[in-house]
Amino acid sequence: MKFSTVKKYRRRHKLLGALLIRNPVLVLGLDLPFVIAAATSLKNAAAMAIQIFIIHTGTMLVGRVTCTKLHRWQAIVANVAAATFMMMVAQVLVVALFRGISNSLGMYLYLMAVNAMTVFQSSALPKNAKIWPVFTGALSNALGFALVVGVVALIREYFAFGSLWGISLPVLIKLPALAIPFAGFMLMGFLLAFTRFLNKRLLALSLLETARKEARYTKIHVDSVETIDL
Amino acid sequence: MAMFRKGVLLAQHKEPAFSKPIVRFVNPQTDRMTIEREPPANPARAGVSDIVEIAQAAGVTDERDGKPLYKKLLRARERAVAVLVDAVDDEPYVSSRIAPLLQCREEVLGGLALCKQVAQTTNISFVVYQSITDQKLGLPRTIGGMPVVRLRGAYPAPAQSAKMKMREEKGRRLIVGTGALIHLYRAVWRAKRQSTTFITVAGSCVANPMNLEVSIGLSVDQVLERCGLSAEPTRVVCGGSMTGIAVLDRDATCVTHTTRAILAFRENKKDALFSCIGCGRCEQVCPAGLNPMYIHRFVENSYYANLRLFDAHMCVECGTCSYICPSRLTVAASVAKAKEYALCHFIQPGEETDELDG
Amino acid sequence: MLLENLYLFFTSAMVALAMENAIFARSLGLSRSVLFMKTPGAGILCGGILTWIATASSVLVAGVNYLVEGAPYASFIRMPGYLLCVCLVYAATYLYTKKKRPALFRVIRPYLPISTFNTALFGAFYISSLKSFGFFQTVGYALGTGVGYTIAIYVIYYARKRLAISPVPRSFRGLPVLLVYIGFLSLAIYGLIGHGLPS
Amino acid sequence: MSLTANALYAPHIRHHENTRTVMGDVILVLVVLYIMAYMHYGLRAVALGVWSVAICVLADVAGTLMRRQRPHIRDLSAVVTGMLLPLMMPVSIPYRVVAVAAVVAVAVAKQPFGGVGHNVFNPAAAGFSFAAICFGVQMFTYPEPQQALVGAAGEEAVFLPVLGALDFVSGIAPTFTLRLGAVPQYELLDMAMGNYPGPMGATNILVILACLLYLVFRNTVRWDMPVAFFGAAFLFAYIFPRSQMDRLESVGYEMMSGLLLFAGVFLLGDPVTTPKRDLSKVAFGAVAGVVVMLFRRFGNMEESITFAILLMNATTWGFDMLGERVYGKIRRHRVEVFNSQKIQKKA
Repeated sequence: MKFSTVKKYRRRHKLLGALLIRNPVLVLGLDLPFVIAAATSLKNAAAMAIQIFIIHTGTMLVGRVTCTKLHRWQAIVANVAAATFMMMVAQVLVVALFRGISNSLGMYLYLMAVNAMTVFQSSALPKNAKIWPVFTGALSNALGFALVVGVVALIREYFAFGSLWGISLPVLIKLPALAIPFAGFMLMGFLLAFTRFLNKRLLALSLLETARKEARYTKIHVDSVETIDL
Repeated sequence: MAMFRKGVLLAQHKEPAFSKPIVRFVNPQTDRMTIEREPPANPARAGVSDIVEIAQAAGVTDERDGKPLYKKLLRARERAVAVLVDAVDDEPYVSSRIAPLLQCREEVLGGLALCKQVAQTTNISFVVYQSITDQKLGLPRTIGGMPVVRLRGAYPAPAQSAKMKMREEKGRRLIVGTGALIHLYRAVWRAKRQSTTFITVAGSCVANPMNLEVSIGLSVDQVLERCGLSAEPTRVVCGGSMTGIAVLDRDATCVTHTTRAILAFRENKKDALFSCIGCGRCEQVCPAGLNPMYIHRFVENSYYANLRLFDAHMCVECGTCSYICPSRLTVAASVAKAKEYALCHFIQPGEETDELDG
Repeated sequence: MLLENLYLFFTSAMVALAMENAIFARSLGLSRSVLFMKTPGAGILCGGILTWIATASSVLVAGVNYLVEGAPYASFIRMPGYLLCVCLVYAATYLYTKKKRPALFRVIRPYLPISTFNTALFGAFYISSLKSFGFFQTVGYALGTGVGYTIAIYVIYYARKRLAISPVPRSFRGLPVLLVYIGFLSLAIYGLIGHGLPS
Repeated sequence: MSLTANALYAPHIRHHENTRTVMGDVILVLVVLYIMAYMHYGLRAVALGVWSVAICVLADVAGTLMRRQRPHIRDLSAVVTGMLLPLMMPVSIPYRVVAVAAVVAVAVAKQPFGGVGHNVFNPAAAGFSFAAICFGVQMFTYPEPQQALVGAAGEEAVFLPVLGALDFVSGIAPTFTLRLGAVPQYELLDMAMGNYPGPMGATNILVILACLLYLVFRNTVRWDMPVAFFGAAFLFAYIFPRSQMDRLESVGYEMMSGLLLFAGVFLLGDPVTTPKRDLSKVAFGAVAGVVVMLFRRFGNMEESITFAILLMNATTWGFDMLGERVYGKIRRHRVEVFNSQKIQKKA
């Protein structure tokens, strides 16, 4: 398959790319612990989403500064320090917003400061990185994380406790085990597989429409594109 | 008691072909061919050089390994300590060496006497496979005063132990098949050029299975017509039932010196093509102590990195793993592929020790 | 007294190693770079660095826990304190190896950040503070966490080798099926722990 | 491999046993266990079995189609999983629990790893473990089998209804008593005969032993793994008795209580998730026996043997590779022996 079409497709669906194709959790496999162990209810998910927005964007901006001034290993320390500061700021906000979140999230509330996505993306910035792409990239990464956490938390809270955002709903069968990390592992496995499947389908569809647009593709090509495999 | 045994005892469907008399099915022109060189005055005490030249002129070929017999005789004249008559028919349905040994005994003995003159040794023995359960005529203890060594055990234990015998004193023993002996005898006594070979025609859809002496060059179709087909076979095999080669074009495939059998089977394709259930029986039966299941998986996923551990070059290509596989997988083919890979990547030449030489 | 402390040390180390394994019980310190180690040696190196940093900094962390205990806004002060200890050990290791042991430095340099700023490390400190461990228990728990992390990486490496020879469906190849595999291991360990969610 | 390729390769004759006969042996003995369960608990046991088999087969076919392959129901592996699951549970189990266990067993433990023959973890053990964590109460309250036996003695039997509300006398299972450190109140002979509250199919000790013998003679289960497993468990129970009782008595209770015998025969007898070599089998069985008893001793669940088996399944690959190294040494040694052998010895 032609890579230019893939790039075209990704350029066209920028948001989709941020959420699915370059999703930090589903594709890059970053920040798995929080999704697997901590995302057991929608409130936790919301808290972690707010935290990641503040921590990640703030630290990325700090890292944009530190990567020019300091060595790599000093920059990491500085970024983690900044992330910790952001974490404390975010913690004030989150604890004010959600009652009893520090009990339900436990140590994951604090461990957000050293989540792999923030630490390594902020310290791996190139020296000549523009400020605006860094900011938007950080936002889209945080958005992707928030999406995954939200989906996982939705599934787990509904099927494990039969409630959504604390409001109990009628549920066919309760599976309390879903709130335990091992179920989180399996759930993430299936979610990753589903995402890959979805990416494949989306890319195939977009290739199909580009193929239909371009006149030099014959009918055979279109058919072959329909059954594309990545 | 299959649970305590290693290896597998095959059901030898040698009857009825084994005990039937051998039928000649020859092409008259080639059968009449003789050698120009006039026979020696007294064949009983013909000179060594005479015998070798006659064998060369008559084009006698050993059906075990397609080598011309005179070369073997020359090597034997220099450095041979023993003569071994190979009548090991361990594969099911095949009795094309043991039947001539038992039925045209004096011809075999005559040929053996000639070999004895060449090799100048008295250490002579016949090797047969004892675990033939369904034969009607029994195997004698001695033939012409010479001992008959019986190989027992599961398939292909005979091949194994025969290898044991043959490996020590590499090349210093003369191993000939019964067919070659018979043709040598005919060449020396009747000045006949070798134009025939002994084969077994059997299988689940052969009307009347029998041992034939057929002319070399006849097509597989003709031979099968001679014996009659009770049903249309799904696979026709040229060679042994375990190690033979499936024939695609029956007209184009001809009987050669080394053809041991022509088998025609009809199998139902229903119980085929499950995926491996990992029962591990192939490892219980492998005579070389290999691990065919994992080799098969590595080869199927083309993941050759770990094959070094599995010693695939030690495979003796007996096909037992495929035979026993309850999922009807082609394990042996994968192991053979792995063996090729191992031989050209892992093993220095000369390191492999499993080659059987005559 | 000493025997008692040793007993505490080893019990907490074993608990952290087996029953509350960082990766299998709490999924801490899990990331793609850890799951997809090139060689077992790299995995052991990564885990070894983590073990060293955890053990060394836990000595300081025990002091931090002791000071912070009962202070106002304890939860606020903890994380910076831990970060301080870990950064000290990190910088010390980095500079020492760079000056004195260049060969070792070249080997450990790529893995040093991954193993240092790792949720497994900080998680171990947090758990020791939540359970209000003493000095020996804290050090033992950190050591056990490091060793358990190393073992987990090793196990995951061989799980990948095992999964490489089975026809995993295309969508599941690589990370997804590996996560399901770890999920079953974690299920087995959970059966040993019984009911008790990781905090 | 396609059929034509299959028709080309040697050998050209095949053994008469195929996958269906191998699985058929297991299914046969499981049917026997279902008959025993029917005699103890009535028709509900059979209904549970049918239900679980149906769910398993459906999930298997669905998963195979999702993997874009032709489903082979004829290889019967899903049927075996489906028949194993209810036998490990009490007869009073709700149908939805069985359904959850079956779906987890096939859709999570079997299909993502590549389907039949490639699953790393035992599907039945995985499904049971998941259900045991989710529904601890329903999974571990066992009804008294006496109701059925009274019926056999002449008075009318009080079976559990196939559908509808369940009200039953829940007995105290020996596993529970042993975990409390007390001595079960059942006679060892009664337990051997199988009338004590427990899992549906796992209580008929003598029948399960007969099944084991049959499977061993049919060479479906290799004999050395169960021997090593039960030997290790026996020794462990003999050396460290859990409660104040005679050592041999403790051995009897440990071996007969709960799922130990059943799992040793059917879950460890599953060839896919256990090592292949005899040596590896022995080592694996011994380690598994010790691990199972350790889980019983220190685990907090009432029946933690399936978790131990899951943990052991993860080590199968390691055991196989170690066995391969050992056998590699044996192979090379044997080749040397071949090279240095004298014909006089053989002939």
